Amino acid sequence: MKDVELKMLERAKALLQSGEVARVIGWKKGEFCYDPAPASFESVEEMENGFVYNWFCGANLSKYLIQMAKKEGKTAVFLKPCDTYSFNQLVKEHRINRENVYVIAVECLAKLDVEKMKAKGVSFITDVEVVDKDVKVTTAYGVETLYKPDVVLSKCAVCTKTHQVKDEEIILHERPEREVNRFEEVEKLEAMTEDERFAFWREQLSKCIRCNACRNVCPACSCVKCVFDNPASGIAAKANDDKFEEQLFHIIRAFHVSGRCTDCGECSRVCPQNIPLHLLNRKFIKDIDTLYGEYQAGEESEGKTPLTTYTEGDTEPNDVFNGEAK
Amino acid sequence: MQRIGVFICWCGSNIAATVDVKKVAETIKSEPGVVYSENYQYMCSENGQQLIKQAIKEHNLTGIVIGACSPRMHEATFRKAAEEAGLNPYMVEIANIREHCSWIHKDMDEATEKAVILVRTAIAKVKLNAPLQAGESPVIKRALVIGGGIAGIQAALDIADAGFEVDIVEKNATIGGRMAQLDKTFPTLDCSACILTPKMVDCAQHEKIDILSYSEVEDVKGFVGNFSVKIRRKARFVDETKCTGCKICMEKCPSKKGLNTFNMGLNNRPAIYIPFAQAIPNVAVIDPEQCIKLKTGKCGICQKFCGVGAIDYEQKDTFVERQYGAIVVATGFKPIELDAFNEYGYNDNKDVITSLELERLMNAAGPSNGVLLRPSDNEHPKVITFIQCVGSRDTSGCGKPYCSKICCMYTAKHAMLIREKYPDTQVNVFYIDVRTPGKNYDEFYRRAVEQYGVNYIKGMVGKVYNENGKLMVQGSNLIDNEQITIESDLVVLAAAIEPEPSVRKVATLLTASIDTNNFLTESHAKLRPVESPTAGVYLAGVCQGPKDIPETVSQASACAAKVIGLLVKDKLKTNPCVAMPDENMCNGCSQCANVCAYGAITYVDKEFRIGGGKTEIRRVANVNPAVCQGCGACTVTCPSGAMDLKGFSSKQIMSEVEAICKK
Amino acid sequence: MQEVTEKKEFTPTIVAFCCNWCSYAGADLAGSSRLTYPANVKIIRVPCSCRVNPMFVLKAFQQGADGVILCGCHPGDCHYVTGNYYTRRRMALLYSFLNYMGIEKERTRLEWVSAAEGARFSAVMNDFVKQVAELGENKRLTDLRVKEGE
Amino acid sequence: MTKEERIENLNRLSGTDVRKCMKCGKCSGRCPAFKEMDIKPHQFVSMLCNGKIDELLECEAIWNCLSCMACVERCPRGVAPAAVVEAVRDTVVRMQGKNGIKAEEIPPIVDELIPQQLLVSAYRKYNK
Repeated sequence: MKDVELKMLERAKALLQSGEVARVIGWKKGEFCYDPAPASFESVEEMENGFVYNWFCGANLSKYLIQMAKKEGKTAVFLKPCDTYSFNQLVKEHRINRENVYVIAVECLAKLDVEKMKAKGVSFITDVEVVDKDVKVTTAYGVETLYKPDVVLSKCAVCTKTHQVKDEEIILHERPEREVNRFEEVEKLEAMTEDERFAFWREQLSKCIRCNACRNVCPACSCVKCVFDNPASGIAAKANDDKFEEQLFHIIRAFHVSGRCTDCGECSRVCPQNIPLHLLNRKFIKDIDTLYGEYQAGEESEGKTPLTTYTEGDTEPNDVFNGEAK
Repeated sequence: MQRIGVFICWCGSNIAATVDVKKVAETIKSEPGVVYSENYQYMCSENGQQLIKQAIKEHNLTGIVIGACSPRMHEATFRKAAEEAGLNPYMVEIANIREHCSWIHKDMDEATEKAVILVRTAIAKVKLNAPLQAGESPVIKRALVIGGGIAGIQAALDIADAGFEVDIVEKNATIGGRMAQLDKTFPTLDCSACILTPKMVDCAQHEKIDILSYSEVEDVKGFVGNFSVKIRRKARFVDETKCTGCKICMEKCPSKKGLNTFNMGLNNRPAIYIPFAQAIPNVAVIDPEQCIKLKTGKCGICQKFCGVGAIDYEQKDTFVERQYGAIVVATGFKPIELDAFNEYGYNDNKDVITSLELERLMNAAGPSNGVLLRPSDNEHPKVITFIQCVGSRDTSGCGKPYCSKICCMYTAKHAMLIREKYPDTQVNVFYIDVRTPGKNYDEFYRRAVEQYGVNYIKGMVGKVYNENGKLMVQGSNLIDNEQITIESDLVVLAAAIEPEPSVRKVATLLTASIDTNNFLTESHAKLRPVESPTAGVYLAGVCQGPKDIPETVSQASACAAKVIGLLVKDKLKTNPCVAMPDENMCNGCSQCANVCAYGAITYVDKEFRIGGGKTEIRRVANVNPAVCQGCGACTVTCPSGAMDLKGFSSKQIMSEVEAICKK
Repeated sequence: MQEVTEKKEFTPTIVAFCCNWCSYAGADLAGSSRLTYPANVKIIRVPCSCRVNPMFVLKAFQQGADGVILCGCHPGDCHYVTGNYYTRRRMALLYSFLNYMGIEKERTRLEWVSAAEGARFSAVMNDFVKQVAELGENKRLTDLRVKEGE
Repeated sequence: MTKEERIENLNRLSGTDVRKCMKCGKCSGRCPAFKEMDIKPHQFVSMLCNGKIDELLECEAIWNCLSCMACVERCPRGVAPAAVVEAVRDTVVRMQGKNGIKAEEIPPIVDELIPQQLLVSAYRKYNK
């Protein structure tokens, strides 16, 4: 990982120095190795002082480009495979002007979830090294080894995504190909009874503190003004309005991003209450796949989404439950 | 402060028998915002309307609710009454307490309770109504007709006769279209040219008609009443204003091996040509693919011989931009390609021809001067076999799923004409069904059988093959349950017809919808059959669906009537209940334009203040109120809720929901 | 009114969204043909079924509706050419999703009713009311979150 | 098996929708075995459609059909008359009761690459 970071740093500095780009969007060192944050770097000095790319850089940088790419000059950005889908989707929706962005595709061999590591009893982490499936964690107390699949971010656990867009790439280690079923959890829920599903979601959504972190991080939730902040929508709701708004919020949010959600998994990553929000979006994705043919948002940067098109023989809503769906 | 007036109608006993109207009016009086509540026997009557008008004036009402019959019945009546009393007509809401209440419930308490809720719901909505003004847009008094076949010609003549300017854009060098290629027409057997060419001449001489031949529509902007169209005038290499149509160039041109497309490629024509004798305009055109001068730079013979100096090898495509109030699409059809039907041997045997080729072979101005000779050896064919439904009614993927409609009749015509002219010829027709709905059509077909002795065989051909120079047509005779092989000299295929392929581009430019077979979609299959869903665009002829000449002409005249009806207006009133985006919230994501069936939504870059004295440029949606039909599809697809529908706003509908659910 | 409902057996509140051109006219025809259906069905007129935002459906449930039914022109007959095709996709996904969250699937429905199908409109409403009445009161959506102190 | 079940079975075995037939007769128009067949290809389709299966099960034509599939190739409506012939043939063979091979056993041993004709001739050869 260090080698990748050095290569990235070197390229970013060169791009800034030559004036090809005015700024670079990347990750900035935090207080610890496990809390890097998205940041914009405008000079070589800033890069040298703060840039980092390590096993904890899970954040999707695409959404920041909506604002950054409007600025004077070109903006360079480091995008992991999953981030490129969000990027394409935003280009499709005219939120990012592709010409203003220089995309550097960077390798990703899955990112780690510090919460999961802490849950394994590891604390005071100072450094992390990954060799194959072993995560060697250096802590204040010594070195411990964790099994990588146990501690990767949920979104990485089922990721098979590849770079959809790039102007250049920095890939030093190939990611082994694999087959996973990202709908496994959704299928599990579908197999439950109505009552069990209700109990599941009631438990999960009861945890919501309406912090809006999911909305703020979501690249699809990038409205200039959110419908929940719009008094004319009839559903405007202040945070912590303790009535019905929470469910309404999550259902409507999931509907609004349906057909546009790239399944980047950021919502679940940032949720402070660990609500598996991605399972909401994934249900829509799964239904779209089965009813209207497989569709992956963000594979293309133009065209229509499944909800803005139709065929004359589409499944009837009442038949979705009868098992008559195609 | 809102001042709502409520008027409960008895509708004689229609409502009053099951709904306690007085109780409803009384209960509603205590609703917040309601300052007047009354009931009356017949609200829609002159007196009832007077009551409403008076109340509006006396009580200074800002909105009214009428509890009465369905809004589909009298909404317009009450809106008009409100307007006459000085209240904006869109400040009126109807609570349907007849069809949706008194007529379906028997219990008085139950019906009265429901009526109260329905009136409350209407009150909740009217409180959020905003006064709306029907917009106005000017009408440019000029029409465009795309396609110069019989449909386009008829539409143009009718519109021009009413006194409006019309332009015909025709992609070929002459107008006339497919009908000009036909020999005779069913069921009367008049000569096609004899009835068509006078109309072509009328077009050319009409002071209101401008024919833009050898031209194509390149771009369309605007909307009903106000289209702006860019037209490409393809280079003819001949000055249209100078050419006299003397044809000396055709005589002298050394490059004579071009396929004569007017004669379906059955003979040749020179590189400079006039498509046929009665072409309009009667002006030559040079085929740049064939012209030696244009290909190699050497030759120039036509220029030397042209007495008026009309030849211009340097000519380039030019563009004209014109404004129109209405557009008629009449792009016509072509027979399908037969490559997928190997079994009929069309590509392998010269003597297997299509019906349109037969038209040319029979035509006096055709390649054989009207003498029916078969293409391979110019001999008189003695046995001619027709095959119907070649590619029509075909769901296997090779052909078209629809019936081409005209083939049964023209085949009967061909069979009859051949038997009349050459009585020694045996004529067979393989058919699946014979379809002859139309005045004098079945009589015509029966005449072919009974009077002219045409041999109709119920069954389909499985294979046409060549054996010792004879065409063997093998097929089934289902009535006799046998398989037969007919030795034939000429085989004629009734190829399915399909819309002229250029219609796709035209449809895209006009945002007119098109079906899976590339036929343009009409606005309503029964009641608006000549209008495209795109306002101001009308459909004539086969571009909308298979049809014969009389039907095409009727549709073209119907189009003309619609166009005239539009062009006589100076201004168009637009439906004010249209979509309207809140630019401050619009993401410019294009989701709404993706679902708009009318192409009413475009995007503009606009500058917005973002605080701190700064501004930013954002792409935002823009709805053209003259084009929007107010369906609301865009409002749901908009994630930010920036798009809303006037008259049916999200807040209005939600307030209705609330009023209904309130317990 | 409160008393009345308590005395009688449970009567569900049903919100029906009907498109102006087909289903609303179908409801009118049911009325002029005197084909009864329960009074607890209340109709909201919308220009096209595609005007119905999932938010309206949720709002109805939130406000205490026990069932929501959406009616539009038959596919291919939409007054606005393609509107109901979008409705069909949106509602298929929404209904499936609500059920995924544990909301009884019998509470949501979509029916195509033409202006000529007055009898069908009435039959559909009777059937839907019966179906929702069997389920009882709609509690799940309001209960999807555990209230404070519970 | 009742008659209805048998009809349904034939429809299922043939895998073709006989109601799509528009009675054009193109199948019989190019059938090389037409003369030998006592029931013609187009009749197979219409008779199954009309439920006249007793005649079909007794006919000789099922042994004359060459399975050349010309009728399938030609049909403008995507109906497969040869598949109906084959379905009848299969049914007759199974009814003979002396199957060297059970119908249930076929799916796992059939290789997709084996031509249909070969299977049919194998049927005939090993079942008589």
